This record gives sequence, structure tokens and C-alpha cells, in this order.
Amino acid sequence: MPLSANPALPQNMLSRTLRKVAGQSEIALFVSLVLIVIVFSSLSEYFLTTRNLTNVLGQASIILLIATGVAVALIGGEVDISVGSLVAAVALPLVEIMNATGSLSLGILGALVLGLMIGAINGYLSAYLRINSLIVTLGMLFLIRGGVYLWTNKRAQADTAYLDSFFAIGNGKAFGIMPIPAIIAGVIVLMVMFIMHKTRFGRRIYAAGGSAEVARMVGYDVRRIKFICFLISSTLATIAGILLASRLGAAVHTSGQGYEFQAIAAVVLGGVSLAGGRGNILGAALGVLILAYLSNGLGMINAPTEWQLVITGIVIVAAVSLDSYKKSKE
Amino acid sequence: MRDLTDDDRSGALLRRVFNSEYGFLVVVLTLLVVGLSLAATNFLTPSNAVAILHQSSLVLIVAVGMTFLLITAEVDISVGANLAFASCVVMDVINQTNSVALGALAGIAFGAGVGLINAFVTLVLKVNSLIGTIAMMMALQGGVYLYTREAVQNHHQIEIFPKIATGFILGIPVPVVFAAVVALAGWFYLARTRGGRLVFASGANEAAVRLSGYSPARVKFGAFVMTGALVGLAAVILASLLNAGQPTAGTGFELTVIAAVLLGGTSLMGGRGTILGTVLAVLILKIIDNGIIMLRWNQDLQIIVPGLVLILALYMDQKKRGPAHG
Amino acid sequence: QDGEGLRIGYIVNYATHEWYQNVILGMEQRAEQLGHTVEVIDANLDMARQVAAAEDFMAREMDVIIMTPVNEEGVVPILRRARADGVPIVLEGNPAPGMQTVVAICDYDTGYLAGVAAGEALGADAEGIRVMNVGLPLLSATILRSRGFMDGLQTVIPSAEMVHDLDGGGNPDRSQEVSAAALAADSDIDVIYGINDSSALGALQAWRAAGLPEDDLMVVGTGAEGLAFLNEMQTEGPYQLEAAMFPEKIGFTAIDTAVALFNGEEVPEYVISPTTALTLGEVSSYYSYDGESREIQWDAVNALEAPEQCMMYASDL
Amino acid sequence: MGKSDVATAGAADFHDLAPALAVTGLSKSFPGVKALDDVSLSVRPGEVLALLGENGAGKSTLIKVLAGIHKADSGQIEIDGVPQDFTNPADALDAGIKVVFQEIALIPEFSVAENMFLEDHLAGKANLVNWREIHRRAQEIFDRAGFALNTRAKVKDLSVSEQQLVEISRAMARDARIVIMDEPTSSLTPAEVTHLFGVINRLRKLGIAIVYVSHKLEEIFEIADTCVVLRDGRWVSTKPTSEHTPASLVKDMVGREITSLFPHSDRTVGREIVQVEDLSSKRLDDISFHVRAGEVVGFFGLMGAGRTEVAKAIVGFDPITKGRIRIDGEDLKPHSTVRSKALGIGLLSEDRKTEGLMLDGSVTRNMTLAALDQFTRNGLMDHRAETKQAEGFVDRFAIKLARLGQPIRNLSGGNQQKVLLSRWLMFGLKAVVLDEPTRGIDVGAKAEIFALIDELAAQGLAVILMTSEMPELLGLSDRIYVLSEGRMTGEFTRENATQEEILDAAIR
Ligand SMILES: Nc1ncnc2c1ncn2[C@@H]1O[C@H](COP(=O)(O)OP(=O)(O)OP(=O)(O)O)[C@@H](O)[C@H]1O
Ligand SMILES: Nc1ncnc2c1ncn2[C@@H]1O[C@H](COP(=O)(O)OP(=O)(O)OP(=O)(O)O)[C@@H](O)[C@H]1O
Ligand SMILES: O[C@@H]1[C@@H](O)[C@@H](O)CO[C@H]1O
Ligand SMILES: [Mg+2]
Ligand SMILES: [Mg+2]
Repeated sequence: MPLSANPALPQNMLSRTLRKVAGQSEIALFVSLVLIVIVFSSLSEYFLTTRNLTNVLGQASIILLIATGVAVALIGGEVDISVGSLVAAVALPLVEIMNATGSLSLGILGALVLGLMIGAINGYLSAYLRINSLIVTLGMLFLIRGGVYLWTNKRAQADTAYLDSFFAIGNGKAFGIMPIPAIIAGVIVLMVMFIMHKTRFGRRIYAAGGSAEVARMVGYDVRRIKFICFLISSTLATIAGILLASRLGAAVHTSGQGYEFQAIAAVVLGGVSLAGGRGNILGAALGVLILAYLSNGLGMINAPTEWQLVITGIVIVAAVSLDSYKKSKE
Repeated sequence: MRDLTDDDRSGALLRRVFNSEYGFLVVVLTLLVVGLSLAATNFLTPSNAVAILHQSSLVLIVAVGMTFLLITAEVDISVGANLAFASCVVMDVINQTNSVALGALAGIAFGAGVGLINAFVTLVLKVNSLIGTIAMMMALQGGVYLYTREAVQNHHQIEIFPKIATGFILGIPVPVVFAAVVALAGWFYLARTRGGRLVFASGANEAAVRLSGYSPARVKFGAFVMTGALVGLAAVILASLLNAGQPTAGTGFELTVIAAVLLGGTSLMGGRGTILGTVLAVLILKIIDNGIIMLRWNQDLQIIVPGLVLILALYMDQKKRGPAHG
Repeated sequence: QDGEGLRIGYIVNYATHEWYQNVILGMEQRAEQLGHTVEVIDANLDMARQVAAAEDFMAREMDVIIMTPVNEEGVVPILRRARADGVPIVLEGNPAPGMQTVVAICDYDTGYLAGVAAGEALGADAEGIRVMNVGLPLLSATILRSRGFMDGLQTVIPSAEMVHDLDGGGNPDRSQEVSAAALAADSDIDVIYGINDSSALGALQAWRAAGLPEDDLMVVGTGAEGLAFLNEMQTEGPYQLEAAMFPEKIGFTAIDTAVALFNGEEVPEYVISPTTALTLGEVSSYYSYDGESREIQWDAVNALEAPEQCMMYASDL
Repeated sequence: MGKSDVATAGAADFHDLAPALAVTGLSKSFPGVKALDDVSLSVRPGEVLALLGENGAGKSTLIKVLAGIHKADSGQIEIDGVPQDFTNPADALDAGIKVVFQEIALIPEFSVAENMFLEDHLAGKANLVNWREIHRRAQEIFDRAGFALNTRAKVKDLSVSEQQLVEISRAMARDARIVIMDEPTSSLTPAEVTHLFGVINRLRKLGIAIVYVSHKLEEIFEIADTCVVLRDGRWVSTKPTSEHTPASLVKDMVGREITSLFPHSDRTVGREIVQVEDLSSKRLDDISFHVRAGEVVGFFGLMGAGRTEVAKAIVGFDPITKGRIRIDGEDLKPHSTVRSKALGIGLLSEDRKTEGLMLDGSVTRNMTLAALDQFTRNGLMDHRAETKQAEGFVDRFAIKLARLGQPIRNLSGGNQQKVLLSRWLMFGLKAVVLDEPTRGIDVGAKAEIFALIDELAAQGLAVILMTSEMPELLGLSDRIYVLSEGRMTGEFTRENATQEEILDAAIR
């Protein structure tokens, strides 16, 4: 039992700290990310510029937030694919309330209320009525999108309040360098990371996803835990929807389509298991960044979209199969 | 035989119908047909029936394959992208060879080939099929534009080709005949053959099947390739219907197909499902689609109503089976 | 750098649509003539991707950017940011608040001209003309087309009425599907109007699948987007009229406008590209077609005159 | 297993105390079964109460009621004289009842230590998890109990028996007032059982009441103060262990006397059916052995010695890196279960749930899975023949069920095992590998299975038996191989095998 034998040896401290925040697979993901940056830096003179590197963080912030929520749900043993439609829906109260009242805070409040309502419906149907969450959220994906179309009559709802604060949350840069959405997403992701690893509730999410039966036996209110997972997922997607609306200056009824697949692919690439209870937020975030820089890099070297799609598909298969190969070797 | 249990409780006939596997679906279908017949004068006409069956056939053909896949606890998200790509292959090969038969074969072979790669990625590379086929979907969406930048037209105006989809056999539209044959064959295989039993078992407990001296990988392989080949068949019909190969076709098709299969009572966890359920579910979804236009309702409801029905159906199923079944 | 060797970035709405393929073709041909280069990024119908693409182009220091908004409202912030960065942007297709200039056809006029042509072909004394519109209410441009068509038709045949107003999704498979249902409800239709060629063709296929007689039907497509309408028109069947919008010409004009904008020239807010309704006999003067590919006849197209102003804009909706 | 001195020391004074747990008139029905019928019992602080009964007698059901998982139809539960109304497992935990379940209840992805403190994660202010303290306390408990477990290892990487130890440690970590153990030793080695009894004695000294379920009678006589026997959901007897003999206990449980537990008929040993040469794999090193027709060959080893690895390798389930496996003279090539079945060898897995059962599948479907070909005419299934065959096996093994069509999920562990055994017997094999075939099976059924093993061997089947039960091993085997850390460390014949020498080889 080598680890417990002498836990306090100082030379172990660094590696232990590292292991605490990052497992081996996260380190591998990080190395892949660095490799992508190196390769594209040598292919395009514009890639390795502060401006581009930070741009991508801003662009990735939306999927990053969605993916983090999806990861929490997956870790809790559930799946939420309604997020793609939710992103479009929450922008509506946001923009309409802002236009009517001139208040960003009220708009955000409206968006959060709608997002939480959707999360609560997802959570109630999945956790309490115990309908398979893939089906619930697939149904909701249709329902919400249709609802958005009905509500808007398929016209984008423009921001006519022109609040600088609203413009800034999606388009501004801190110190002229770092996109604000990247900072918002970064802080939130760190918070979720902390919750998942350091708080009792976070561990209960892992337990509920790892084995709901066991979690129930040790006295967790598994239904409540899963319910809250859906609230977290929809809250994060709501924040993503708010940032996206700011970047678009409007509630665009078609926005967010297919984001659910992008997010799930990234999260699984980052080592989160579809079976629940396994993986972590850091990995999921790295998965998102890998796909974001890959896509940006391919754009920078002028690779046509069709190649971007093909290469992304291949990268996902390669990464996930490598991972399962490694696991089978253990 | 809808799954691995052969449960038959006795009770009043009506109660039994509702409690039976298809009870909910039959009730919904009946309500829809009766309701729409009353509300829309032209609903219950032969020409509308033909239109509904026509629309159902494309989805049904692929849904039969997807039912098999879900029962084995796998899934294929790439069917929509595969459909689009394969339809281009069909038309292209017909243009090049002047042979409709060769074109159809090529389309089916292409579809099956995609299924084969999906099987390889899932079974050999051990990538979860949800992820593997999402990746395949991306690759096909990109790939089809590398193959052709525009819709492939029927360059030689071969007249027989569009007639496949619009023709009739014994008064029944050709695509409907295809779909019926596919569904019947699928039903028969699942319900009556040893192979069908292994499809269920492979989804219920792969290790047990392997220890019992069968190869679940082979079963799953078959399900992937079959699904792909059926997509190819659907692509032939689609290309014929549009008289062209359409690289943009099939968006969202995978969700429609999967929604139908789930609505039909097939379990996402594997080990449970029926073709009859799938058939009923496809009909329900397509009648809803058709009814909304018949009633001249807002077409956006065509997205909303299936979502509602799906959740409701699974809720009913859940209530019936009790809390032991997550 | 004075008007030579410019690096132009084009962010296309949906590169895999034939229409945009031909827009890009026109851009590339024009850019080559003038000695510029065009690079294309596809937003693939995703607004967020479009904004990201604009950021990428700015990071790559493109001289001028052309973009077809996925959604006209959704590009407002990025236009503002580009202006702050001093990067000129030409919009294509859809005007947006805060833009410098847009190159576009007049959608309403296009439908209107086709409606008038259809009415004339049917004869002013035709009675009880019933229309099925295979539309795309998702976009204001396509709403304008449908409306223009009905208005044009009714100026010739005031009694003409729209019986089915469908959302065909702008693609042939969906159009086929919804048309089939609509025709089952009521197949007493004289004219099918499609907001693009795919919509018109999808509806025509539904007509055929329903086994309806083709003799008295008239199909009007829109766009002259690719080969499909040429193929169909040549059979001399019901597909008789095409509201041509010449995507190549739009690409051509967009490059000219981009260069002018870069050079600081005076550019009108609306640069209008011409459209016209074509019968089979007229098509060949604008496009040569050999069954596998088509070639635009620049002289004929460039001779067409665009209106000074559109009859109706999206903002009038 | 020597009687530990602690066992006798603490056992004297609990008789004077009031019951910690008292159950009166408990009943519970499932569709088609009355699992508990008016059952009463009580257990005092420091008392070890053995709960006994055949498979399906209702032991686990009783425990699940006490754990707040099932709600009783009628009856009362009192803790320290206070009536309880459990609506969920948390209530039971709060009331001081800690259950170590028959099916291990741990989170596979979590570390050993985290699993021990699942209930509260030792969270302090702000609900933050105290990782350092969790590991420290876990280590402390291991040191106290003498368990060699790594607090940081993931539970999914542990063997079944190691996981069992974690479960028990968890009860210790909880400071429970009443600890209930449902067959805790079903996958422990003798040494671990001794450890466990030490632990139980320590708990007992602390005044903890213990309810202990086991099918292993020798354990009962070693550890239990009182025996409560259930049969078909009904209470049969409550007596001090000292008033029981093994025969009287069995009689209470089964309702009849069982004379010979280990029948061993005279049989003629035939040709070599299983021949394994130099078998190596990820965890096995150069294993060679053979098994003849009509022979029962036992495999012994400590936890993780590699028996299951051998079993899975020789039926082609797990890959091998080297070696030759022949079944009745034919090479197992390709190395697959399809081939091994064709050659006539099959495995009954030790892991019923994940490698044996289709939980939602019917009893019939589970039973006929290997023998499908027999019910197939031209590729079509003959459902009638299938059902008839299944009925035959249900009768033959006295499998307790409501309907053949019922999901196997609802059968008791022992009955599930009988169904799985039928799966292979229905198919008909030349050689069968039984990995822990009696895990969780009651005496009556055990005797039937032993008789069956003997009968199969007499019919000329080659039987490979992997078991952790020394009496079973010695009673049934014609020859015995011993494994240690993936190597073969001993071979004994029936005549020269002794418990000491076998254990000696097992730690070599
Ligand atoms: N959820 C359930 N649904 C239906 N029947 C059940 C359920 N759980 C248990 N039973 C039935 O209740 C009876 C008692 O089962 P229980 O598991 O309590 O037996 P047991 O004494 O623990 O047996 P074993 O020694 O095999 O573990 C059995 O007939 C069993 O089939
Ligand atoms: N997934 C795994 N990861 C790491 N080690 C494992 C894993 N599975 C088994 N082992 C270890 O491999 C060794 C051999 O296990 P095996 O199950 O073959 O032993 P066994 O003799 O059958 O013991 P048992 O009594 O536990 O069944 C053990 O040390 C076990 O802990
Ligand atoms: O979608 C349509 C295309 O089909 C083409 O007609 C150009 O305008 C777009 O809005
Ligand atoms: Mg039990
Ligand atoms: Mg073992």
C-alpha cells in the first residue's frame, strides 16, 4: 500500500497536489492541447497571437458553459440534451424584458427564471417521475424549439435597449485583452470544479451517478440530487444563452442548434463517462478547448468547413478509442 | 414477444389492451384517427392515407434498423447524414452507369459501409456508439461536400428512376411496399428466430451471452450494418422521390427516427423493444405531422407535439412498469 | 496597397447550399479578374460560428470582410466591433442595423415579377386560380418573395388566391413532405410557388407522388440556384417559370463593393443586384447548360438593369 | 478456524439488557409471494443473532425492511423501545441501523476511504469535504481491524472480497448501534473470516447488536449467540446456539433431515477432457493442469490467487498471452467462448449479476440462453418446447418462483443461481467450470447441488470446481490444485489432501 504508507513525504507533495486537481488523462488532454497550439502556430502566423488565442477563449465560452452543465448531469448519471434549444429560449425573456424595462439585471433574472423552469421540468420528469432523461430532454429539445418559433413567429428579437453593459458581457475585453465571456465562463467553471470535488454535495452527485442504488442505500435523496443536476445544467446553459445573446445583440430563434451534440462530444472527449459517476470538470473543459482550438486552427490555415467537420469527427473517435484502449490495458 | 419476459396477466379485454405493450400507442393512434377524421374532412381519404404511408415509409425503414440497434444497447446518430450522402451516391452512380439497379446497389452498399465503420469504431475501437456515431455524422456531413458541392441531378433524365418512389404495386405505393417488407422481416426475425433472441440478450447482458457461447459482437455488428444498409435503401427512395441526390437532406432525421423507436417502447438500455411498437409510433408521428397541415394549424406545432407525445408515452410506460425500471 | 492584391474574407451563411456555391463562384471569378484573393469561412447556419469567423478574419488582418448574415439581427454587435477596429464590412443578402452597405437583390420585386409573368402566362381572364406557396417563414427575405409573388399574380388575376401557405424548410425533402400532406387535404391547385428551387421541386415531386395530372399545373421556382431547375425546365413539363436571381452576379457585385469600400469610395447603403423572371426560352440567354454544368453569360446578366430601390423591404414587414 | 478467545469473553451479560431492536409481527408481500409472514425477533446490545433459512426464506427481505428500503405491509419495528417508521434508508441510518448488504453496496469509482464515509464525507462547516481526515480515519480503522487495504485505491479495482472488507469497515466507521450483515463471508477467505469475527467480537464488546445472515453453519456455531430460523417467510424457531446441533439447525431450516452433504459415488475416471499447458495471461503465469472425464477437480487459492482468471481463460472469455488449451483433444482455437462451447466446456460465473443474469428477462429466457439451438428448427424458435424444458428444470431443482414468465430479478439469490446452473445442464457439456457455485446458496440447495455435481461426474462430465469453502473443496474434489498469485503451487489427491497443507500451498 505505497501511498498510505508515508503520506506526508515532502517530495510527494507536488505530485500529490497535481494528482488532486488532475488525473493522468487530464494531463494527456492538456498535452494534446499544447500540441495543437504548437502545430497550428507553425502553420499560421496569425495563430499564436494573443489576440487569436484569447479570441478563441471567448468563442469557446458558450460551449464551455453548456458542456460543464452537461458534464455535471452526466456525472450525476443523467443526460441533458435540451440545452441546445434552451440557449435560444432564455434569450427571449432576456431581450424582451431588457427592451421593456431598460434593465440588464431584470433581463438576466427573466432568463434565469425561464432556464430554471426548464431545468425543473427536466428534473421533475427525469428524477421524480423517473422517465429516462435522454428521452425527456430529447422531447424538451423539440418542445422548446417549437415554443421559441411560436413565440417569436420565427423572427429574431433585437436588442433595442442598447445597454453598454449588455454589449460588454459578450463582446467586451478586460484590460483590452481577455474577452469578458471567457472570464465569466472561466470563473463559473472553476466554481463548479470546486463544488464537484470539494463539497459534500459534489461528491453526492458523483455517487448518485456512480450507483444510484448505493447512494439511496446510504441515505442520499438521489432524486433531489439528480433534480439539482438538471438545475445546474440549465443554469449554466442559461448563462451561455445570455452571453450568446449579447454576442449576437439579439435573441436569435435558430441559435444553439446542435450544441447538445457538440457539448456531449467535447465532454466525452474530456473523459466524462456516459455511464455516469466518472470524469471531471477539468477534463470536460479541456475537451471543449481542444475542439475549439482545433476548429480555429483549421480556419486559420483556411481549411474548408467540410474538412473541419471530417477532422473533428476523426479526432473524437481517435481520442475516445485511445482512452478505452488505455483502460483495457490497465 | 416484446422482450425478455413473457408476462401475460389476465383481466378484462379493454384493460388488457391498454395494459398490453401497445395499449397506449393503439389508444393514441385511434384517438388521432377518429379526432382528425371528424375535424378535417379530407383526412380520411385514400389519397391522404397514401400520403401518410408514403411519409412514414422512409422513417420506418430506418427505424426498423434502429430498433434492432437500440435493443442491442447501441445507437446510430449518423443515419441522417448517411441518408444524405447515400442519396448522392445513388444518383451519381446512376448518372455514371446509366443503371438504376447499380445506383441502388451502390447506395445500399454505401449505407452498409458506413454501418460497417460504425460497427468497427464501436466494437473494435470500443468507442461508445453515441459518441462514435456523432463523430461519424460530422465526418459524413463534411465528407458529402467533398464528394459533391451541389445536389446531384438526374443528368440523363432516366424516367424510370423517379417512378420508384411515385409508382404503385397493386395499388400500394412502392416505398410503402418496401417499408412493409422491411418491417415484417424485422418483426419476424426478432419475434421468432434464435437470432432475434440473441439480439435481445446481447442488449440485456453482453457478458452472459458471451459466456453462453455466442458472440454479441457479431450480433451488434449485424445490427449496425443492417441499419446502414436500410439507410441506403431509404436513400434510394429519397433520391427517387426528389429525382436527385441531396447533400443537404436528412437534417434532424436521426432524431425523428430515434424518437419514433423510443415512442414505440424500445428501451434505451437495451434488451427491450418491438417492431410493431415502432410501426405504430412512426404512424402516430406522421399522422400528427399530417394532421397539423390538414387542420391548417401553425406548422411549428409539428416540432412541439412529437416532443410532448414522446414524454407522455414514456411516462405512461413508466407508470405501467413500476418504479423498479429506471 | 491601392486596390490591388486585397485579402478579402467572405463569411458565408451556408456554404453547402448551391445558391451560395454560385455566389462564391462569382466572387472568385471577379476577384481573380481584379487580382485579389477571397477566403471563405462557412457559418453553417450557426450565428455564434459566424461571429467567431468574423473575429478570426480580423485576427488574420483581412483587408475587407463580406458576410451573409445567418440572421440579420444577430450581426449587430460584430458590426459595431468591426467598425471600432476599422475593418470594412460588406453585407450580402440581408441588411442589418448599423451596417455600412449591403449587396442584395430585391426579394419582393423578384417574387412580384414572377407573379406578373405567371399571371400573364395563365391569361388575365383565368378564373379561380389557386396557389400553393411553399415558403420559408424563417427568413424575412423569403417571406418577401412569397408575398411579392401573390401580389404580382393578383395584379393580373385579381381573383387568384393562396390556398396552402406552407413551411417547406427551404429544402426539397421537407417541402416534399409538407406538400404531400397539403395536397391530400386539397389538391385543386393551379400554381405552385417555391421560395427557392428546392422548395418548388420538392412540391412538384409531391404532386407526382400523389399521382396528380401535370397538364394544367404551373410551377414557379425562385433563384436559378443550380442545375436542378434547368434540368426540370428542359422536360417542358409544369415547371415553366423561374424567378432568376443570378447568385454569380451577386458575388461579382459584392467584390466590387468590397473593393470600393476598402478604397474609401462613396458606396450606397443598398447595392441592388438585378433579377428577372425567365421562361424556358429565355433561360439559355443567361445560362449555357450542358447537362452537367452551367456557365453564366456575363454579358446578358450585366445588361440587366437593377431597380434604384426595392418595392418593399424587410423592415416593411 | 480456531475459536477466538474474545468470542466467549464478551458473550455473557447481554441477556439482562433490553432489546436494542425488536421486530413484531412483520409481514411483507410481493406480487405472488408472501416474503414475510408475521415474523418477530429481538436482539440485545452485544448479542449476535443469526438469521437463518433456505433461499427465499425472507432473510434479505426482512433486512431490507429494517434498512428502510422496503415498507412492511404490517408489523412493528422498535429501537430501544421506541417504535420506528422508516420511509427511506436515511431514516434507518439515523436510527442507528447499518446494513452490510448481500450485494455489495459501494460506489465503484470512489476510493476505499471515500466509500467508508459516504454518509457525510466528514464534512464540516460549509459542507466542505475533509479529504485528509477521511483518509486518516479510514487508515485508523484498517489498522484497528488489521485489514490490508489501501485507502486511496478505487473500489472498482478491488476483488469482491476486498470490497466486502470495505463494507464492514464502513459499518465500523458509522458507529452504528445495530449492525446487520447479509452473508458477509460469502466471498471471504478463511483468514479474512477470522479477521471479520475478531471485528464482530469487538463490535459486540462495544454493545452493538448484530444480526448475522449466513448459509455457513460452522460460522454460526462459532459466532452466534442466538439463532432465528425462517422458512417460507414464516418464523420457525428462536433458540440459543448452544441448544442447537448442526443437524437440528438444518432440520429447522429445511423441515427435514439432510444426511450426507457431500456424496461421493464410485465412478470411473476416463480420458483427459481438459488439458491446459503453460497457460499465461495478464495475471497468470505458466499454469498447467488436466481434468479427466468423471473427475471433480477443485481449485483453491486465497483471495485474488487467480482462480477466476483461470476459469475465464480456459473457456475463452479472457484473452491469454501464451499456452495451449485442449478440450477433449481439440485445441481451443480461436480463443473464444463460441469455440469453447462447441468443444463442450462452459463456465458458471462467480458474478451472477453482471456476467450471468439478464435481470429483466424472464426465468425461461435466462435459463435457455445457452441451449437456444435445441429449441430452434430451421432458425425458428419453438417456444413450447422451450417452456416445457424450463418447467422440467424448475421441478428438478425445486426452483422457487411465482411464474416462469416472471423477471428473474425478483428471485432470491439462491434460486437465481439454480437457474444459471440449469442453463449449462440444459445445454449438455463435456466439462463444466463452476466458479463459487454455492455462493449465497442455502444448505438444502447446496446439498442438491453437491449431489448434482457428483451425479454429473458419475455421468462422465469433467467438473472444475473453484471454491473458497474448505469443507466443500475437501468433500467434493477428487484432486485439488492450489493457486497462489497466479502460479500453480500445489496439487493434491483426495487421499493426501489436508487443510493445513492446502493452506500452506496457498500462501507459498
Ligand atoms: N422485489 C421483489 N419482488 C417480488 N418478489 C420478491 C422481491 N424480493 C424478494 N422477493 C421474493 O421474496 C422471497 C424472499 O426473498 P429473500 O431475498 O428475502 O430471500 P433470502 O432469504 O434472502 O434468500 P437467499 O438466501 O437466497 O438470499 C423470495 O421468494 C423472493 O423471490
Ligand atoms: N479490474 C481489476 N483491476 C485490478 N486488479 C484486478 C481486477 N480484477 C481482478 N483483479 C485482481 O486480479 C487478481 C486475480 O483475481 P481473480 O478474480 O482471478 O482471483 P480469484 O482467485 O478468483 O479470487 P476471488 O476469490 O476474488 O475470486 C486479484 O488480485 C484481483 O484483485
Ligand atoms: O434560403 C434562400 C436560398 O434558397 C436562396 O434562395 C437565397 O436566399 C436564401 O435565403
Ligand atoms: Mg438473501
Ligand atoms: Mg474468484
